[in-house]
Order: sequence, then structure tokens, then C-alpha cells
Amino acid sequence: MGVIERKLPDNALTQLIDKVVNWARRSSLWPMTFGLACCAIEMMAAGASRYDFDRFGVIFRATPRQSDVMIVAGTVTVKMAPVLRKVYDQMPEPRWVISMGTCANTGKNFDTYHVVQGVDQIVPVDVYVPGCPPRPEGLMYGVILLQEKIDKMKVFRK
Amino acid sequence: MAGEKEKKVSKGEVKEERKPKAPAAEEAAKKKAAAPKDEAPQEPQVDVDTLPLVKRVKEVKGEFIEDVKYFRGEITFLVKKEGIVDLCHFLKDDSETQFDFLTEVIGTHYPEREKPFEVVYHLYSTSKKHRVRLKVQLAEDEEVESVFPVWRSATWYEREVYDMLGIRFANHPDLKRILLPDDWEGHPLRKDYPLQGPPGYREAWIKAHCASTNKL
Amino acid sequence: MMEKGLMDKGSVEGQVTEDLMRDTLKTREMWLNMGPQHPSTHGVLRLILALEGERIVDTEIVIGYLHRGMEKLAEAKTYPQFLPYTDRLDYISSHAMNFGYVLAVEKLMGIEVPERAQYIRVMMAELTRISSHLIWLATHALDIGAMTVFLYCFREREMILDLFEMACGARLTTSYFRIGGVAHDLPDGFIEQAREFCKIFPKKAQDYDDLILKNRIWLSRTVNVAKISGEEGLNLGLTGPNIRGSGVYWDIRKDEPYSNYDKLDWEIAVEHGCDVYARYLVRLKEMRESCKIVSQCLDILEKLDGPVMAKVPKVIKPPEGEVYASVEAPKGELGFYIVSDGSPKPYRLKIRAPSFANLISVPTMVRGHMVADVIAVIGSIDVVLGEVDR
Amino acid sequence: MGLVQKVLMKDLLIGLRRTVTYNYQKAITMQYPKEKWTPYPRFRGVIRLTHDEEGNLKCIACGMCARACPVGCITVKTEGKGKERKLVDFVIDFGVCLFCGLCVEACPVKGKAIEMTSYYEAATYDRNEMIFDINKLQADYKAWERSFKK
Repeated sequence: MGVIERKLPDNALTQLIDKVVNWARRSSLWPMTFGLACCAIEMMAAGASRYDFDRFGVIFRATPRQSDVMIVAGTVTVKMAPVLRKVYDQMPEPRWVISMGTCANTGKNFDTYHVVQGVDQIVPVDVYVPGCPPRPEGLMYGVILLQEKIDKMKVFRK
Repeated sequence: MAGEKEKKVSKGEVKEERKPKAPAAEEAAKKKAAAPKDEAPQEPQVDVDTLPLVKRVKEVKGEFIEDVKYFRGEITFLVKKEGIVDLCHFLKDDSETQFDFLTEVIGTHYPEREKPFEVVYHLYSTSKKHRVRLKVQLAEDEEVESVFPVWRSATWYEREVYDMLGIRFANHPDLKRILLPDDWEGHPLRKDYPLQGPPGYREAWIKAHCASTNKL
Repeated sequence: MMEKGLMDKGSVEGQVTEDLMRDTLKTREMWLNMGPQHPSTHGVLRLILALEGERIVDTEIVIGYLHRGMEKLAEAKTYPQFLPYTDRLDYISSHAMNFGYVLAVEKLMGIEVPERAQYIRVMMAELTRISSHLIWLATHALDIGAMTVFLYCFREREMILDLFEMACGARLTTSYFRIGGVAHDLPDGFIEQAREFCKIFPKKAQDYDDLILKNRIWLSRTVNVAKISGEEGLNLGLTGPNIRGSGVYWDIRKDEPYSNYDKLDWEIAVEHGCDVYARYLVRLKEMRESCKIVSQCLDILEKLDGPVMAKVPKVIKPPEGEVYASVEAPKGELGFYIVSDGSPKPYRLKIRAPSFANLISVPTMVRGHMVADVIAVIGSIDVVLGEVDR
Repeated sequence: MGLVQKVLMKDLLIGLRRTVTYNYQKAITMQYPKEKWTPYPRFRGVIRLTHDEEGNLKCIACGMCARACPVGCITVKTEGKGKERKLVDFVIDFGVCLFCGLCVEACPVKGKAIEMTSYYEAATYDRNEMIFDINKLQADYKAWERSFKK
């Protein structure tokens, strides 16, 4: 939020403004579809008819420039790591990362020469969703956790 | 399970009324198919030279064949390195074999052998419905001729073998890495390559390549 | 069309020949990068297109962005331990992947699988085929612009996933098959629910037909796009529905029947159009055929009782030797080549992935087409990158 | 397509009719946080250790599950040897687990000392929170299940 980010005193007014900003941010989390492997299918299922992610304001975007959150769904390999970092760098602030599934969480299930051992080696991760792959509900729960985290964030106040 | 393939081959041959084959082969095939299933682990003895495919190949291109093996209903030819393209052309065009489809090309590493590398070709015929396996053994620095002129799909298969094992194919139009990054060192499917890669190599590679994107 | 018109006009005037055109109006190839992060490349496929205007002159396919080293990993795992990994090859048809693997190991060891387990396997493999084709139709249609089909397909797919969850315990990575049979017998209520699905599915399939089969946008995006003849397709390694869309009667389930496919009544789906539309028709037909197989299996399973697991030694130690076993996976021929040295771990395991082979023909198919057609072509050959890169 | 059909937009109207009819049918969407899917009994969720009637852990610390695990996410720490062997700690890293169920299959204890529950809401903010030790593995998910079961 530019120059006044986390500069204003903590009072009732700034608390209210923060609340409004956080409400706006949490209610329209547009994820970057970083579908890599199996988890991407569950991510698609979460966006499809039965689970309908749109109810959370989660609308998948195909470009990093329009997204707030990156759902890393699948195995991050060594060859893909620079691409992932590049896409993350292109996302505007504030940005969050959800690591979905075992491969992205730790990568230890494929402990081979070409698999990154956890996406947190490349980008900071906010929420980890365990499962291989997690149920769509598991991912939704992860998004809810992220929304709770955003609710507690300080935007203007110190 | 073991008998099915052989049974299938012989059935197809009879149906299409090809050259009548030796009664001994037919009998062997029948015997094999009728073999009790619970005894399957004991491989029934089959005289490979009586199989029609082996006969035909040995008759025409016998000079390239070093050895023939038969296991679980699959025929394996051990082929001399210099004869592989010639043999593949023959197998594809001959009216009795008609192997028009290259299923895959595989590389295997046997470090304890004198010739440590083995390139395996699986062929299939969509009209005759039979399969065959060809093998070429290579020493450490030997090359094998690419079968690209016979089946164009070999380009990718051979690139993969090169990527994973470092076996070079002569006359290949575009022999470079396919799965791993271009600047990767080492060939992972060799037996001396550790599962996690050389210690620290993976992490160092990521660090070196992610650093350049940070300047965006 | 545009270029041709220009040229015609030129020749009418009698001055401008085609060569002269090329000299005077100099065009330069443009290189366009597509992927690896692109919503329409079905994962992490990367294409580098050489363009002349909007027309593609050359394509280079870069893969390996999901290379997980499965083949190397297999050498470090025991035979049963590698089974869950096969789920993650082609993750939208994990039963078929399991099937190929267990068949290869059983062939190596000479295990005979009980009849009931055979039928359960066939049924699960066919349900997987339907769910895989549903995902294919959903994403293919979504890429081309039909959003509704996506939602409908996922609705029916959830019904199949419910069945999987009921029997196997997971939605995607099921690991249901075991060397020598299946993990558990079918649970109570499975047959009824599966029957319900078989009854509903043909009606729902009619929905997809209604939406796109004759739709003019769909037709203009798919008919006569990416033609490839059967002979060329075989030369380039095409298998499965893709080659059947070019008029080649080749289905491993019929030609080299494994499990119990020869005891069931069904037909090979073949189309002769050779284009994207033909491949679409083949898969639609295949889904209906699979539905037929599933209901036949259900009829048999209702009456057939027996064990679902053969007698298998506790530690699986196949004899020395090498085998190749293949199944007709939803994408094409899936083969497992296993070299055993008599130890509990495979010495070498090679996966013949259908999507990998199918991708080889993409540059040939898209040559001369527009950029937008690339999406349709990739969609039509149905790649799953987990399997391509392994 | 004939000209008449093209002008009358028959192909498009067929599709439209289908979507319109669905407009008047019951929605199949699940309202997730309010209404939860009840997994089938075989669903492979988070693993837990089971107790016998007296409330003791059934686990005999044989380590079969750890050996069967394809990824090695189970660590069984024991004390003593032979019959004296006692379970000290049992750790499962759910950040590594494949949820394949091979460990449960391998368990030699009658009635299985470990089981796969239907719990799937295991997302965390921290990677280390996914490592469940012996206390966390005994958590009871019955109350969680009851909260949304009708």
C-alpha cells in the first residue's frame, strides 16, 4: 500500500480501515493456477461443479499479474524451479503462496535428483495442505486458513 | 499369462493363412498354451529355433543375430551393433514380420559386464499382432546407429536414452537432452549415479538458476 | 486464405510470381514461447513455435518440467513399494497405471490372478477410462471455449470418484491393485451405486453431444484440423484413441487380450476422419463402450464369488529375467519393461508412457496451422505431463 | 449444415435447451464449510494409533509399518530388545506421507494398531506442524466426524 504501509499509528480508525482492506483482500483471493501434477486435478475439481471455489471469491487466473495467491499444486522439479520463481516475482504485492500436497510441501516422497525438496526452498509459503493429493475440501480448508491469516494482517497501522 | 502371447501369435498366423509353418512349432505353441497355469513359474522348454519368426529372421538376416532368447512368451534377439538398422528395415518391410510400430527404445546399464550398455528395442506389428525385442550391447565409448530412418518416433526415444544413460546414437538428427535441463551434468540412470544426485548438485543448480530471475 | 488471395491477384497481373513475392515482402520468422506455465498446455508442457505471421512453420517441444526420476526411484524401492508411485504417473487414470505395473510383475513371477479380481480390475480400469476421458473432454472443451461442458463433465466425474473412494479409499491416487489381485473386495453397496452410474451416464453423455457435437464453433475449430494419416501416425508412435481416430483398428484389449477382456462383449471405437474431431468422436464412443463393459462386469460380479487375492509370497522376489507387459491405458499403449536380477527390487524398470509417444507427432500435426489450433491439437491428443516426464 | 439450419441456429438452440433445463434442477454444489462431505469408511485420511479396550496403545513396536512405507515417513522409536521391547515414540510426517495405506496393510496386530481416519482438514501454517508425534497421533477424530454427520 505504498508509502504509508504500516506507518500509521494503531488506533480505532486505522483498525477499521485495515479491517475493510483485509475484508476486500480475503474475499477475492484470485489464485494463480500453478497446476503441475496430480494436485492440479484436485484443484480443478475444487473449482468445478461440486465444490465450486467461486463461493469463496476464488477465481482462477491464468496470469501472475492478476493474481494474489499462488497455489503450488504438484511436484516442483529442478527444471521448473526457475519458472516458478519467475512467476512468483511477477505477482503483485501482497501475495501469498499455498503449498498443496506432499510434493510441494516437502518433496520427500520423490527424493530424487530432479525434485526440489519443498517449494519453501524457492518461495515463502503461507499455508501447507497435506495430502497426496488432498481432497478438494482439504484445499478449501487451506484457503480458509489463509483468509484467517489475512484477517489478522496489519496494512496501515504499525 | 505366460502362454497367451505365444498362443496369440500362432492364432493370428493361422487365421491369415500365411506360409504353413512347421508342425513342431505349432505343437510347441499349443503345448505351451495348454500348460497348466499354476505351474507357470517353471518356464516350459521351447526350442526357439522352431518359432516361425526366429526361423524367418535367421534365414534372411542370420549374420546379424548373435543369440536368441525366449522367456515368458517373449522373443529376444541379441543383435550385432552394426546390423541394427539393416535388421529393422527388414523387420518393417518383410511381409512375414511387418513390424510397423516401434514401441520404445530402452537403455540399461550393467556396470559389471564387459559391454556395460544395452539398448533394447521393442517392436510391434499392428497387422500381425506380434512383438519382438531386439538388443544391442555396447561398450563404454561405443555408438550405435540411430533407427530414425526406419521409424521417426525413434528420435525422442533415443534422445531419452542419451539423456538418461549417455549412450550416443550415430546419425541422429538432433541428439540432445530431453527431460533434464540442457546444462545438467551426468546421466542419472547409470548405476553409479546416486538417487539424490551428486551431493549438493541439485540445490546448487536451483540456486544458480533462480538467482538470475530475481533481477526482474 | 489471405496469402493465397494476394498471390492470386499477383498472378492475374502477370508480374508477381510467388518467388518474387517472397523477395519483395520479406517476412521473418517469429519465435513464440508457449508454456511451461500455460493454462491450455495441460500442465507443464512447453512449446516453442516458429511463426510466419499467424501460421506455424516449426515447433519445438520442450518437456521434462515434471521429470521426477520415477525409473531411478523404482530401482530403490521394492516391488510393492513402487505401486503407489505408479498412481502418480498418469494421475487421472491411476487404475490403468496400476494395471500395467501389476500385470508386468505378475507376468514376471507367473502369478495367476483369481477370476473375481480379474473382473474387478477390468471394471475399475474401464471406470478410470471414463473418468480420464471426461477430464479430457472437460479441459479440451474449456480450451476451445465451451465452459459448460467442463462443469458437466466434472459433475459426472465426481460420481466415478465417489465409487473409487468407496472401494479404494482415495479419489485420484487409488493404489487399489496389488500384485496378485486387488487390495480389498468391493464394499457393500458398491454394485448398486455403480449400476446407478451406468444407468445415468449414457443420458449425461447425451448432454455433451447436445452441447458440442453439432455446434458450429466446435466444428469449425476441430474439423480438418491437424490431420494425420494412420501410417504416418504409426511411424510417429501414436497409440490409443489418437491412432484409432486415424482409422487404425488397434486396441490392445482386443488384439492381445489381457485380464478378462476377451470374455466381454464390446467394440473398438474407430473413426476415419484423422483430425481433431475424429479423435473427439473416438473418445466419446469409447466412453459409451466402457460403460457397457462396466455393466457387464457388474452382472458377472454379482454372481461370481471367490477370493480377490492370489497366493503371493510375502517378500516378492521375481526370478531373473525381463518382461514387457502392456495395457491399453486411456491415452494409449502403456507398457512396463522390468528387468529383474532376482532381488526384491527391480534392476531396471522402464515405463513406456503413451503420452510421451503421442507428443512426438505434435510438430507434424500443427505445421501450417494457426496458433490457436495448437491448443486444439494438444487437447485432442490428451497429454498428461506426469506420464510424459515420469 | 444446411443454410436453413444455420439461420435458425438449430445447433446452438439444442445446447441452450439443455442448459436451460438444468437451470431448474437441484444444485449439486456442496456448501463446504457449512455442509461437509462424509467420507466413505475406507477413505484414507490422516493416520492415527488405536487403543485396545483398556486404553493402551495396540502397537507392539515391531516396525513393520515403517518397513512397508514407500517413502519412509514413519519412525518407530523403541527401547529394549526381544520381548522387553517398548514403544517410546511413533512419528509420522504427514508432509511426506503418500496416504497409500500400505502401512495399515502391513500391521500384524489383530484389529490393526494403526488406522486411517477420515480426517482431511489438516492444513497448517508451519511445515513442522505436519509432523505428528505419538501424542498427536492418538487424537480422536470422532468428535470432528460427529460435528458434520447427520
